[in-house]
Amino acid sequence: MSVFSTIVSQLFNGLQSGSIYALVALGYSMVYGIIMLLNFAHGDIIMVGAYIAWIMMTMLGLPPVIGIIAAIAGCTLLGVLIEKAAYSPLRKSPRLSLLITAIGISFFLENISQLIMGAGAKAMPSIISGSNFRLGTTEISFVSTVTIVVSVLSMVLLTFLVQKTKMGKGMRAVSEDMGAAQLMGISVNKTISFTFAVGSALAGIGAVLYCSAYPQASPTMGSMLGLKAFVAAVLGGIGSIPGAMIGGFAIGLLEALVSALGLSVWKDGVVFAILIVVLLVKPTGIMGRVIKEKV
Amino acid sequence: MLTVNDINVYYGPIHAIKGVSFEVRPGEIVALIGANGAGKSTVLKTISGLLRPKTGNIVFDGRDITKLEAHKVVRAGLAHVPEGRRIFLQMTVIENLEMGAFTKSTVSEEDLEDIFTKFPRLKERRKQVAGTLSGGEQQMLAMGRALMSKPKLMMLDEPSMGLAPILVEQVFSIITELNKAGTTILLVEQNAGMALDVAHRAYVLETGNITLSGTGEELAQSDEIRKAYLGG
Amino acid sequence: GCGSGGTNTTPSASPSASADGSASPSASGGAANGGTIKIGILGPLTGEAAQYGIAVSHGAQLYIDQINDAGGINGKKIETVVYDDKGDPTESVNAFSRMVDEGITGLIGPVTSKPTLAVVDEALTYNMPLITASATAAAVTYNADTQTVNTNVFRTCFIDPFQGEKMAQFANDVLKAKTAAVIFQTGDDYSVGLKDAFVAKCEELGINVVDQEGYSKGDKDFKSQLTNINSKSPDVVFSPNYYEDDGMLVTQARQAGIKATFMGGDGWNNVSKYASPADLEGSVYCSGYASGSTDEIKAFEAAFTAKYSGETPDMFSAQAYDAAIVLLDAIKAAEEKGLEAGSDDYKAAVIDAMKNTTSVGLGGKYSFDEYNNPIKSAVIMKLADGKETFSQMF
Amino acid sequence: MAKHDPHETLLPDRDMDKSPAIECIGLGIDFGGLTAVDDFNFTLGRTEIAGLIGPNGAGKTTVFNLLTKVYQPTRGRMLLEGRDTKNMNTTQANRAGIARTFQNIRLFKDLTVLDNVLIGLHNEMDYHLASAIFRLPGYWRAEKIARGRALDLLSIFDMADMADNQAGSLPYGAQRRLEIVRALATNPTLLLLDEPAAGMNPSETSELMENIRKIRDTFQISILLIEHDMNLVMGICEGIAVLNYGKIIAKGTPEEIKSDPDVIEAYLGKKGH
Amino acid sequence: MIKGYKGIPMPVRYLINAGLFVVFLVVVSSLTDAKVISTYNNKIIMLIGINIILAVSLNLATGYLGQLPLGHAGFMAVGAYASAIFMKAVIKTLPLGLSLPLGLLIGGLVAAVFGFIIGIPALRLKGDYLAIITLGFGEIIRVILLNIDSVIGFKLTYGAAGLKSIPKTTTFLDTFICVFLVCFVIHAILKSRHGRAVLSIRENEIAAESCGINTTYYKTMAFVMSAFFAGVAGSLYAGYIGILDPTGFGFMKSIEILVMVVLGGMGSMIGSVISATVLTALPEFLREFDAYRMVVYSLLLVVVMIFKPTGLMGTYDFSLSRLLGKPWERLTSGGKSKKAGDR
Ligand SMILES: Nc1ncnc2c1ncn2[C@@H]1O[C@H](COP(=O)(O)OP(=O)(O)OP(=O)(O)O)[C@@H](O)[C@H]1O
Ligand SMILES: Nc1ncnc2c1ncn2[C@@H]1O[C@H](COP(=O)(O)OP(=O)(O)OP(=O)(O)O)[C@@H](O)[C@H]1O
Ligand SMILES: CC(C)C[C@H](N)C(=O)O
Ligand SMILES: [Mg+2]
Ligand SMILES: [Mg+2]
Repeated sequence: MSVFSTIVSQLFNGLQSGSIYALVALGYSMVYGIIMLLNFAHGDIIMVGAYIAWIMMTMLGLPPVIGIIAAIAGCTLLGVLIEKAAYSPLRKSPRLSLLITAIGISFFLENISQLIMGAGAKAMPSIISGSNFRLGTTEISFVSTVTIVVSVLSMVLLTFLVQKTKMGKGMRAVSEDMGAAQLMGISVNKTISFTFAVGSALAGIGAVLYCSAYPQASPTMGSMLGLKAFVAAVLGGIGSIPGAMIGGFAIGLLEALVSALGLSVWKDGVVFAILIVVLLVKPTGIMGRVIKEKV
Repeated sequence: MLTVNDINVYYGPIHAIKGVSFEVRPGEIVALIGANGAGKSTVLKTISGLLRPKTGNIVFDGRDITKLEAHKVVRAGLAHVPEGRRIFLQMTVIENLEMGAFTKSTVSEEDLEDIFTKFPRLKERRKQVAGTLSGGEQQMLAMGRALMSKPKLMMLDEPSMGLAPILVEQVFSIITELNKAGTTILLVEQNAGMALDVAHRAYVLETGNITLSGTGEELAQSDEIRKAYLGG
Repeated sequence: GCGSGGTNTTPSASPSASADGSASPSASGGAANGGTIKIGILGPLTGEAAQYGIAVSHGAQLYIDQINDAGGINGKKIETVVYDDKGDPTESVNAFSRMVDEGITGLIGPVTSKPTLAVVDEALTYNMPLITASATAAAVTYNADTQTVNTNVFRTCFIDPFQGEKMAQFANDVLKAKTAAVIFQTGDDYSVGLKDAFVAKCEELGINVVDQEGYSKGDKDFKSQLTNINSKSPDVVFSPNYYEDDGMLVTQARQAGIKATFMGGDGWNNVSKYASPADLEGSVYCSGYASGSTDEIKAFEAAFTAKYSGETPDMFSAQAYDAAIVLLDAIKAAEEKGLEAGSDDYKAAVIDAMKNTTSVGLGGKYSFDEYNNPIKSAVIMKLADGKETFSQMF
Repeated sequence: MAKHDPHETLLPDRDMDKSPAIECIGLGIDFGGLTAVDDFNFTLGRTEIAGLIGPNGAGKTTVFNLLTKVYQPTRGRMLLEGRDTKNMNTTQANRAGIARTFQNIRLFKDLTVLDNVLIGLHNEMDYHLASAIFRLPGYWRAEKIARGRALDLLSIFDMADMADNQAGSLPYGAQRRLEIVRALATNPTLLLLDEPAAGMNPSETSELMENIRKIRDTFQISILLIEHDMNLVMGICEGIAVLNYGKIIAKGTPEEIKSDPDVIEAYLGKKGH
Repeated sequence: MIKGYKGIPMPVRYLINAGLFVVFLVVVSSLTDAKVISTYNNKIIMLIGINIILAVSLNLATGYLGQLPLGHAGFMAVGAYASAIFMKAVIKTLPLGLSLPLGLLIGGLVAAVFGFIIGIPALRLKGDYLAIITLGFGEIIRVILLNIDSVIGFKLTYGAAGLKSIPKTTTFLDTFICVFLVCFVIHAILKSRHGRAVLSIRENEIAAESCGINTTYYKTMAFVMSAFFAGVAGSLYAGYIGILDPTGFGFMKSIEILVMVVLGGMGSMIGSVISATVLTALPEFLREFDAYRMVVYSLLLVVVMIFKPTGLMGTYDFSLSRLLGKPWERLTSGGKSKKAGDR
């Protein structure tokens, strides 16, 4: 294998995992943006999505398309449900209580999935299939390409949604001041539900892409993914959509780079070190806006 | 246009509003005055749906809005400029104004221009992030934003607070103008002198109860009021 | 429930027969006197290692139920106390202490090495017979700092160095490999232990280890590491990890273009469920247990599947089954001596019996070496047509 | 430097033998493109009460932020009792003698009224961490003195009986007064009050006026205040500076300011006050 | 007019506190000796003690300073390793009476040094960014411990395999002496000008600065102290469990401690104590439930937060003086107060 094609494949490796991180990071970012909650349960929603796809395809023997749709729909529903049941009663409570609730939900999802689905991993049938193609001398994986394309498309759509639609404006207003937003005629509940729906739908897409790349579903699969994606969101500037993208890709590429250099042992350490350096230089992340407090 | 019927409002165990009733007729300016902590802001918040009364009811424009959620109250044509302004600090001036027109399908340029002629200062600062505006600028923005929804009834909570004298005058003349152009106004003021000046009628709120009411002039003449609220 | 006096009438005694226990006339604090003998089963039933813990507890419970169904030992039923340790040393020690309170006379577990090391320390103070089915770290039975053997601790699994050396030898003797690469999970002592032993042995044998790649717990993406390995074109790739990761690794390796033979340790058992037959074809691993190879094993597998609604047992269940055999045989020996259950003598007798065990388990006849590790030869398993088949003893 | 003219001070004939409490020379600050304060020359003598007025957004609060070092000036210098404050931060500025209140009240809301004042007295106590941990006599002594002092300060505003209340639960007016007490506790030579009468009704305001005078007289400190209530400003300020668009457009006595056409045009409005 | 320190005078309060503490120690010790409290229960009680120190120390940074550090387990890890290495080295040479306190101190100090190194940059950030940066540091500590097994040539930390055969020196008695000392020190500081400075930063940093409080200094102080006590807890833990494993000090452990703090009520020491006790004991009570245990636990977390969002105790803090103040007054003034009433 030539050095060049090694580099190209490493780049693709990084982009593929990066785009999954980015998708998940977007969900984190959106939820954080609106209710200032580090939604620790977000990674676990992906896990549930993966199991839904598995049940559809393996237990019920349905075609992948159904699996995909069911996973996305299921995640969306779950996200909204969690918000309604666990987060909305805490609208006026201290933020840390909300955080602890999210942690509780995360534990709950992991353990209940284990009870229902068993502790071991379930092998996923292939969801997206297609033949690899060549770019010059390098073989490029079809799944990687699909993953990258789908992620980028989702992000473009999301950007449009937030910046151009009324719902998007409502989201910004609610995120700043719920009371004032209501006085503008914005339904806070609807807006927050909508945000969770979108964020969780992204998690659903993430689940599908993740399982195509790494075909297993297990109860704890979401926690590490969630943490990494969360780091990505912060690195990019939490609350910012392009930030989440940049953060996700940055972490994906960084991990690929570190592993490629044979330092994979230190991968997590390096990721966090970079995060720290970035935050120290730019305390709100790469794309984060500085919020000035007027005295 | 607005009838408040014997409402009781609680903050947890605190009984903040104890059976308040009053009404605002179409085309009026009604002032609600009272000392610190009398419950003026609470009344406004209850009307606009941010708080729920335990008992009593509120009728706006012939419709019972007691149980209506805040965002629906706005859609019914009632705007509330809250205490402490509550503008969107991280949005620019223009974005704040656009937010005011959220219930409208589009933001009309005319309306914007209209606001800018009322408050030229806002035009100068249109691209500035609202959080860095001075206190007075923020107050103008809050009023401007509420006007963007073209309300039938506008409730103002201490609009003159922190404003320069010249602006206080301006704000009150804007209030009168608005009223002349057909907007009904419910005004809460600490600056009782000015408020009674422009108001057709006024109510005095003391620790959760309405203790006095009458036309603006009547109250301005009243000894009690002079002593308690006009400083002399 | 069943009578207290050692009547062996109810064939279908419930698995963890706490109801039976309470029927015994003695106080609950008392050890296995009266009609029951209490045994602890400890391992992660929740959390990241839950699948191993559940496999172990199922395997052990299966044998104990079979014994109970056959009338128990010396007319006494075996009652199990099963606790979850989440794979966490603190939890494990707590749960163990509680089991001691509840009067166990022996422990099967813990499952993962770190909690086991912590529990072993405790067990020593009670001289509690302990047998683990899966904790592979060498230090579990032997304290290198004090150079003492933990006399009360046994296991039915291979120790880490053993398998690493075995596979290096196999690569040399059978596969005739000249170059090798390793991919392992950093921070996991099973994985690291096997890797270290493999690499050391390779050096001794003159196999050139061209690349060692690590990954972290929870990683699912190994492409970068595999791309690196691919660029060095080794003859064999040693992957001393557990089957879920191995499946993912092999799949991604083939995507990355690696054609080399994959080798692994006993963690590979069950790998065939997690990768395609084509990708796995030709891979080899060493194991203490060859699925479907003997009648006993077939019977075990059938019984397991019947009891646990269709689940197929893995290596851990099998080794736990064996651990239960070894422990119960030893208890039987102690019972036959007529010792008072739970007494220090009783425990000593159990330990003694284990030390000199001649039990026959699924993995063959057991005996323990000076370090209380099982002496049994490794089975080499080969992946062919998507099946894990017995290849040879090595 | 060259621009500075000592004769520009307010009420120059008072206390001129000593160095003034504060002296600003060509002070200015930009926010991005916006010049919030520019060429600010201003001197305040000891024990003067002066007012800073001007339209909304003129830069008054920004001046306070410059004086207290919340912002570092882009240009110019500031002398506090003759000492250049160049490298100070907010903390040091306070220790050097500047205390303030805030336009948007910034109390320690969840703490008691007494604790709020005790925090103001932080630097008046000097026992070490070790004395606190081991509860040495020094600790008890200092705490006792501080409590007494805090209660004394509170009684200036008749607030001693509220000492145990949570600061955030006080009525608005009381919160404003507490902020003043807290500022006083830091033992300043210069007290800056940002709209102390905001949200108070006329009778409360006149009471506040009395208190401000009383503070000056008791503590012999200088006071600079921002206020839009002309009754208060004209009632107690000995000198007034008017700011517009970041620049001083007029300085003088209340009488002079009241009749200054520029001030009427920009700030007071035709009605006058 | 102002209650403050009226009521029970200082030395008496101290005596009562110390007395209650000694009674507690004696009762538990003798119950243990009499086997009324089993070894198992004793172990749980010790673990409760360790967790109390962790929760109370984190509460210093979270509840009192108002920051949200997510790397508390990192400090615990550093302290645990430092003291474990020390104890392993000296256990044979130094008498326990000397090595044990030294070990605890070393654990605390090393953690404090890390707290300082991490605090200086981290405290420049605010709110969630501080949370994340401390999370990062915590993870880095874990990764380092995981990947180095020797330090400058000495085989010290044993990397992934974990540090084994640590002398199990921690006893019920020294755990609770530490609990008592930590609680007392934190309480004493909070009631001093230093503590009020810390609280003022939580309440409003800008206002604190303009009251002449050196916010950087006090932030760092609180943060370093919090790390120090976490290190002490780590040392106790090392001597309790006998084996250290880097993966046990990850992000989840930090979260576990945070849960204790928030559930107990931020800024309430008694809250931290109670919730550390409950959250340590609860999973033990739930042991019978096997795999359902964690489901129950997680649901309880959510339910408590929904119904008591400010935590079990809110910001309420237990005060002996408040509790006993009235009876004491009656006791001491006896007839006098009656006379006052007559008039
Ligand atoms: N969120 C709250 N929680 C508890 N009590 C509250 C809350 N908001 C207001 N109160 C109490 O309710 C009463 C009425 O308050 P409100 O803000 O309506 O008074 P106001 O007349 O608007 O006073 P101001 O002139 O200060 O604005 C006061 O006693 C106040 O302390
Ligand atoms: N941090 C900042 N960044 C950008 N602009 C700022 C900042 N702080 C203040 N400004 C701007 O500087 C100008 C002066 O503000 P300042 O708050 O000093 O006004 P003010 O005179 O106190 O007004 P008011 O009487 O309304 O309080 C305003 O236009 C404001 O928008
Ligand atoms: C069950 C297995 C994952 C345990 C592993 N052999 C260990 O020693 O940690
Ligand atoms: Mg109000
Ligand atoms: Mg201002």
